[in-house]
Amino acid sequence: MYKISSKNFKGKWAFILAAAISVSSFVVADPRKESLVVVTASGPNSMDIHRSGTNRPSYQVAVNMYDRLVSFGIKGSGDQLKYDSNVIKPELAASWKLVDDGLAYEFMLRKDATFWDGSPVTADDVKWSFDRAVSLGGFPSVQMKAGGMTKPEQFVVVDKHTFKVVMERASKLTLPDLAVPVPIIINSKVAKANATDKDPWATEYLHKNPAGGGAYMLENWTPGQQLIYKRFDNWKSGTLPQMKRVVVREVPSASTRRALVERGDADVSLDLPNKDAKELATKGKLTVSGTSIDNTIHAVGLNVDFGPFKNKKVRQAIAYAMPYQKIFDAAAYGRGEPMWGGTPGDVSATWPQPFPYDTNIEKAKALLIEAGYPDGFSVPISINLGFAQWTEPTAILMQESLAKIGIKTSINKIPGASWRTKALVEKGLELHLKNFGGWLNYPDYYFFWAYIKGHLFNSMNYDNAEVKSLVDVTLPMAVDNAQYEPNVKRMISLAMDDVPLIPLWQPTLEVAMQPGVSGYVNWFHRQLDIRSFTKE
Amino acid sequence: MQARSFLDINRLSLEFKTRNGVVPVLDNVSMQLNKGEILGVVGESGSGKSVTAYSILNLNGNASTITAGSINFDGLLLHKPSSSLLRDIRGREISIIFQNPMSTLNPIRSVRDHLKDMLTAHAQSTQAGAEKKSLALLEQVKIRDPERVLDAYPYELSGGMCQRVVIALALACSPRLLIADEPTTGLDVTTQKAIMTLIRELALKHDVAVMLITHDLGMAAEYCKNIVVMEKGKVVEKGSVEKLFKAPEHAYTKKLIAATPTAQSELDDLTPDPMLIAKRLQITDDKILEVNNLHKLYGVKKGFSKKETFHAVKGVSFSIKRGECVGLVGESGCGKSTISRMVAKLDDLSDGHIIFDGEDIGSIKAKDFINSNMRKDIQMVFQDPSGSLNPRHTVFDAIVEPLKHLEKISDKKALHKRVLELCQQVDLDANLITRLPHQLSGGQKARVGIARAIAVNPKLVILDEPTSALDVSVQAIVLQLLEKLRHELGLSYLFVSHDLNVVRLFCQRVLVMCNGEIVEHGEVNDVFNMPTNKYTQALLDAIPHFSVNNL
Amino acid sequence: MKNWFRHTIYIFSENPVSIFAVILFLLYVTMALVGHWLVPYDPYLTNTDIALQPPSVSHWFGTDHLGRDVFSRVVIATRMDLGIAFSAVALSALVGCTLGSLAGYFGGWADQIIGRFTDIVMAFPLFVLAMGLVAAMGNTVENIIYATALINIPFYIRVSRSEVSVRRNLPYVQAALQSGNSHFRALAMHIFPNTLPPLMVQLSLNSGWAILNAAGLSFIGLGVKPPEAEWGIMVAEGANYMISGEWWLVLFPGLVLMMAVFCFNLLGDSLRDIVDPLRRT
Amino acid sequence: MKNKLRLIGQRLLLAVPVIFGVVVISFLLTRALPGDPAVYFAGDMADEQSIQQTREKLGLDKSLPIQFMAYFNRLLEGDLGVSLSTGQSVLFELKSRLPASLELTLIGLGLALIIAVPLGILAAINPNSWIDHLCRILVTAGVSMPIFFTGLFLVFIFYYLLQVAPAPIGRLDFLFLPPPHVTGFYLIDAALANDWALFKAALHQLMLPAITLGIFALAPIARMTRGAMLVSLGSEYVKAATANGLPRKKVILIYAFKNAALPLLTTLGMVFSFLLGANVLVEKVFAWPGIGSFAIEALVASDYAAVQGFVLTMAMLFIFINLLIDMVYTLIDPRVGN
Repeated sequence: MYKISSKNFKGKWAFILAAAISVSSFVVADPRKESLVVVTASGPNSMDIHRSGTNRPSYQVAVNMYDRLVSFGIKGSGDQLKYDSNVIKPELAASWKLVDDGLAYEFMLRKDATFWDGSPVTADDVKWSFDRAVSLGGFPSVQMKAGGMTKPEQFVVVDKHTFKVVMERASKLTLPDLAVPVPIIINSKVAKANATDKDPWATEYLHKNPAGGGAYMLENWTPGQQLIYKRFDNWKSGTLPQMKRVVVREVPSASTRRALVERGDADVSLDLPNKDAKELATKGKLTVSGTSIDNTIHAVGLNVDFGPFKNKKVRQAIAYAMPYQKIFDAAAYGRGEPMWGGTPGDVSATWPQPFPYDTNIEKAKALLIEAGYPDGFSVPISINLGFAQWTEPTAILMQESLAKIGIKTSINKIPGASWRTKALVEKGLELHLKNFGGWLNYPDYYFFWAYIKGHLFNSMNYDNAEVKSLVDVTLPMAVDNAQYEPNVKRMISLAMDDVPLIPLWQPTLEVAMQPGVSGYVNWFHRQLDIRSFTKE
Repeated sequence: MQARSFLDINRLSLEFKTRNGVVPVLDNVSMQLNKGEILGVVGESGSGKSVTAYSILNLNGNASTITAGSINFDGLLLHKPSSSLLRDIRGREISIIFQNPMSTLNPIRSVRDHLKDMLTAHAQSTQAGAEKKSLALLEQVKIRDPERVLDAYPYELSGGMCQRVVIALALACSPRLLIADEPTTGLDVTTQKAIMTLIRELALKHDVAVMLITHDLGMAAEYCKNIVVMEKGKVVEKGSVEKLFKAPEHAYTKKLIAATPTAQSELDDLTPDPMLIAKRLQITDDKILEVNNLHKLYGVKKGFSKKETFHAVKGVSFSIKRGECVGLVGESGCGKSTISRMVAKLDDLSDGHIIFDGEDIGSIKAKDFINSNMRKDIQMVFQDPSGSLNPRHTVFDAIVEPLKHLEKISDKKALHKRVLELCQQVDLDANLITRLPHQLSGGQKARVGIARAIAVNPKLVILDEPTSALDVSVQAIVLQLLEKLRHELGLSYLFVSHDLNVVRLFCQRVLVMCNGEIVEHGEVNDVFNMPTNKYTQALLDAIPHFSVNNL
Repeated sequence: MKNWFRHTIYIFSENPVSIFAVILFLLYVTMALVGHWLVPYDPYLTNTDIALQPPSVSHWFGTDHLGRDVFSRVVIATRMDLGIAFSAVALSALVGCTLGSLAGYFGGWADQIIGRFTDIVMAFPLFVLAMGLVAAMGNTVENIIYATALINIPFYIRVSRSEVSVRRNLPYVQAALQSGNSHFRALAMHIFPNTLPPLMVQLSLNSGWAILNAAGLSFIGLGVKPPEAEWGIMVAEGANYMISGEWWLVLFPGLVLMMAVFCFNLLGDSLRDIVDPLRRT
Repeated sequence: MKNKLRLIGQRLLLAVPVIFGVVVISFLLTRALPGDPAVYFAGDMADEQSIQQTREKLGLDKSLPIQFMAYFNRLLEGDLGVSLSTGQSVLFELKSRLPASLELTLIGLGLALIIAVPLGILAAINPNSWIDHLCRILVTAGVSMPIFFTGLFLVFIFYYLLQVAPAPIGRLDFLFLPPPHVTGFYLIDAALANDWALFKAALHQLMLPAITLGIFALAPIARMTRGAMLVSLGSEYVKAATANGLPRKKVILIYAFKNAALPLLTTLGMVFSFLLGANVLVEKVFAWPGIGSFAIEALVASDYAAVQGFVLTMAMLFIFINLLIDMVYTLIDPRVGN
């Protein structure tokens, strides 16, 4: 007999009744020890990461239901587990090697690996899947391109269990890019059987029906409500996970998510606001995992197309006028890494790192006068409503502080949906709060997306020829290349001096778990990987 | 000890709690009614006659309190009844017929349901037996096809038919006392007569005592043996009809008797001291109004595309001479109001001509007539004096309107002077001009309406039942006032009324209408004394016929 | 006038709840007018050192996540909320009554068009329509007012249309017409003023509704811009703090908001009792 | 009866221009929403070229009238499009979500009726008594709270503090799977499947949101009942029925209330659509997978097809409800249609 929380009296009742009449809808059939209830803010809208319009929470499907060739390692201990960007470990590929003068990777697939339907995983499946990723366009193709993979000719089937990725030029990003959620390996036989002339890549079918060989299979999916995983017992690409069944329930309200985990109704609560994380950690009843997210900062973007912001001194003045500590206390509740108060001139080759600015109103005023704006100017602060939790208090505190140096601001709340259009596509927001994280943990990768004119996440329209050429050169360069560190340091120094982007802090990913539940890993993609969970 | 009457109301006093404080409504009211008798309780509005009747069945509501006196009904004390007593008495021992038969019946319950409710409530029949008994009851009240009526809903029945059903209900449990509270108000004269005859007949047949409450002295005189006259919550006089009419003692009774128009009375007889009217007006042959072949069709929308038309006025022709007063009589729905509205140019005609003062105004649209310089020549006095006054406008505002818009007087002083002049003409106290309509009595409101109509010196005034909402004593004065104004100002009247007696004494000529057509017309005396049309005869026949001489 | 006054007094004396509502209403109006000068703290001044403090002698309603004084913010929000409610209601009453009166008086095709317009707007889920409008036009105070006004217009059209159409054939209107009033004048001077009482009821009830509507928009995230204080947004934001124990953030603005709406609803009810002749005993 | 049928047919025809109007306005409204669906659809990290491709694929590069014609044509074929945010066809979403909203709204309305009608009758029988005042204060207080506040408050008290209510996580607890789909109403489907544990679980989840809605609906129903009862109690026929000695219960229930039910019925239609609107917020609070929460997300995400589908559904529902009420009305009131 297994235990049902005594608080959960309706559950108990339901159980007794259900036991009496034994009905199919009652699902406590497996011991709670082997099943996990996870609550999250929003859930997947598709089972297919390659499909256009697929949302971020859907990436967990790619992670849990599909295998990649390789994966990142895991570091840390206890409850503070984090992926290790420096370690690439085998997943579906048992081993790999650089061939063709370092211009190709050859992967040896596991010979015993099968898909859920029992068919063996072959190099053909891998090729079909990778071809799909680069052919469909949109997000998967863009992500593949980051690793230098752009066309099907680069993917070569050597034999049934050997697969080769040919690179056009050697890049340190190619192998890590195969460990991100996008290059999943799909059961191509099933997919092709459901493809049509109009839809050769079976997007309609795979949208609702995952066909993979990952550690978990789909038991039930009610879009917008819940996703239930069940374990694929024949999984060979890693240690068989402990959890046989995982329910991922969407609970949009943060306070309900907190209540559910506090009350013991849920095992894991994801997307915890910093405040709750801080309080739950203090209370000590629950396990709280809160590690910082790699290559990510919450920052203030200054659009250099906006008159006053063309002037570097104005940007620096604003950087000096930011009430960093207050913001960190009120918006982040002290959770995360401060990104201010760095020592001037002391630049390392890591990212993110504290910028050499501090709250200094006098200096800010002086800089503003120097820049020719003694009386300040007016500018709206745009914030993303989807992230109001941190953007709103930050904006209000900023507004108050900027008023002290004569800059009058109004706060413009932009709904999450139009944020992308306005901030990233149109790039028309003068002063805005933004958050960007690069999946591949290299400073140059971050700079590539955020500091190069025209690139998606450069919502500041920052344009610096030197940064551009530095990024171009450094991006494919191996980390142990002698030029690598000086180049990175140089681009960071430029960013610090020009400050189109004022970093505030490096955020954390907060998760609360019942005592006894462990194995949450903070992944760069920030989505749930249920394979590593254990429960006592 | 004197033998108790069947119903003995003894020194009853009653008061109402209102928002203006406690108001005494009945003061020391006593009356007696014996078995088989029909007692008339007569009085004008506010005399407390209905309240007296309702207090017998404790129907005055929670706001009322009996402060003194007693009601004894065949040994039962009804002034402080227990709820069980009331349940036994109401409907079974004592029944009541209310004024307005249409609203007395529940609009969404069939006649069958009504009767069944009544019969089963008093255990007069089983569910099954109710049907047969109901049919018998309907036959008793002389409903010709009881089967059809049994299944009918109130809206499907005429007013008279409804009242018969109400009577059937009242008599369903063979009560011993029947209270008839203005049972014929709102009914046409011909129906009035039938209903009253029925009540009398059934009362005699079943040995039921009847208390007839009415404002119409004539009716009371015709159907009752004894009459109680009430005024302002007091009984001022009571006695047999004969005694009351031959030798009224109280001044109020006298006034009431005088003011009730009869087939013989003249306008001057209506009030003890009639207005001095210099009858200098000569009626000439010059026609101020000539109506030729007037038609009015109303489109009644039924369904999507289908439109049914209702022919309200079917080719009516008549004329009014300068200085003349022409009466237009008929029962409700005969089209007389439609004619008055068309003549007053408040409504468009469908076909025909209206020649006013030599000009055909029929072709002018009603909405354009506002701008015509003839607007001021035709004015109308409306039926309901309360409804015709804007509740937010003072007396002054009301009278000044036509002066401002039609006479285009803008000088404040001149306006004020003219309003005061008009007040004087209609005998309205000048102090009242700042009052709002609800602060005025019915007679005062009627005067305001008249003053407004004559303010612009019209040539023709249409009087649309100007006195039907007034008590008889007020009616008398208003009629005299109108007559005086006709002579003084040389007005011509089209007098629309359903009251034949009034028309007779007020008009020179009369038009009798039925179903949209004029069925008879001529000098009042000719028409009333020697009616040639069957309908006119029936109409005249139905007026309560009583005169002191006949007693 | 005196009689009306007496009637009003009577209604109120019969109805102690109404007296309470009137007093409350006056209190709110006072708060909206002079609240800005009475508050103990600058309602916009942040102080993260004292963030999220429970109610105390110095901060009666506690402090919010930025250390701002909740009491001061609740008080100054009155002007914003009543402002939104009154402007929205006034706007919809103006447009709605004009259209409704015209439709009710003249009938015909104007009535048809206005009637269809009303039907269409009413067929929308009104709150979602308001949401859509604010989302489309941007969440400024003006747009919240416009959106709230628009969804209320059909109600005014309906009320004034039916009130006017029952009155247009009343004798006093006919009398006004034969006294030389034009149709517009008769409508404006004779009919319209008499339709005001039922409209006042609608006005009062709608004011409460407008506040709730603004609060609902705030809850979705479409409310007024920060750092402006508005009850709805305070409740909506405070709601996130309920589970974590900072109850004062939601309770006080919630209570003040509720009492305001409560007050308008009760007033509307009392007004209905005053103007509705059916209820006059 | 023939007349009544014709009346209903007429109503249906009148609904056509209204629905067309709703289609046009919702189309225009969604086009006015901020945000570019092409950007959304093109996905993360899409460049301008792929956004433009998506735009063309979605037909968003065409002029508004052409877009409308295309939309309208698809609508006539029953194709409501695909929701951006959930990735499912709008028709599928509405089909699976509408029963959730209806079940909640109907139960809420039912609760409100059970409480408010007797309250209104009591208040009308004793006008201006303490019962009347109490009833007035209670129901007015209910409608004066922002509905999300009521919901959150109830959750806080009954779930978090007292722990008697289930967590606000939608229609079923984690432990259950939905019953086999028949009507989409979990209570009915569970009963049909003879699965009473599930029935109970679904009922448990329903209680708090339904009460929240019910509290909101108390006021209009109670006030309308009171008002209509006052009118009918003051009517001549009730006075006559009393004078005729009919039992008080019969007078109040059959003579007064049945007549008062007619205006009440009309109000009920208003209240129902009002509740369907208020549902939007309640669903958000209780994570209820109905069409309301769907609409909010769609609106915030500028999800054209979803918003249009939602608005259209609601309008049809509104018209249907009114039609239904008209039909009931004609059944109760013999006067209508003759």
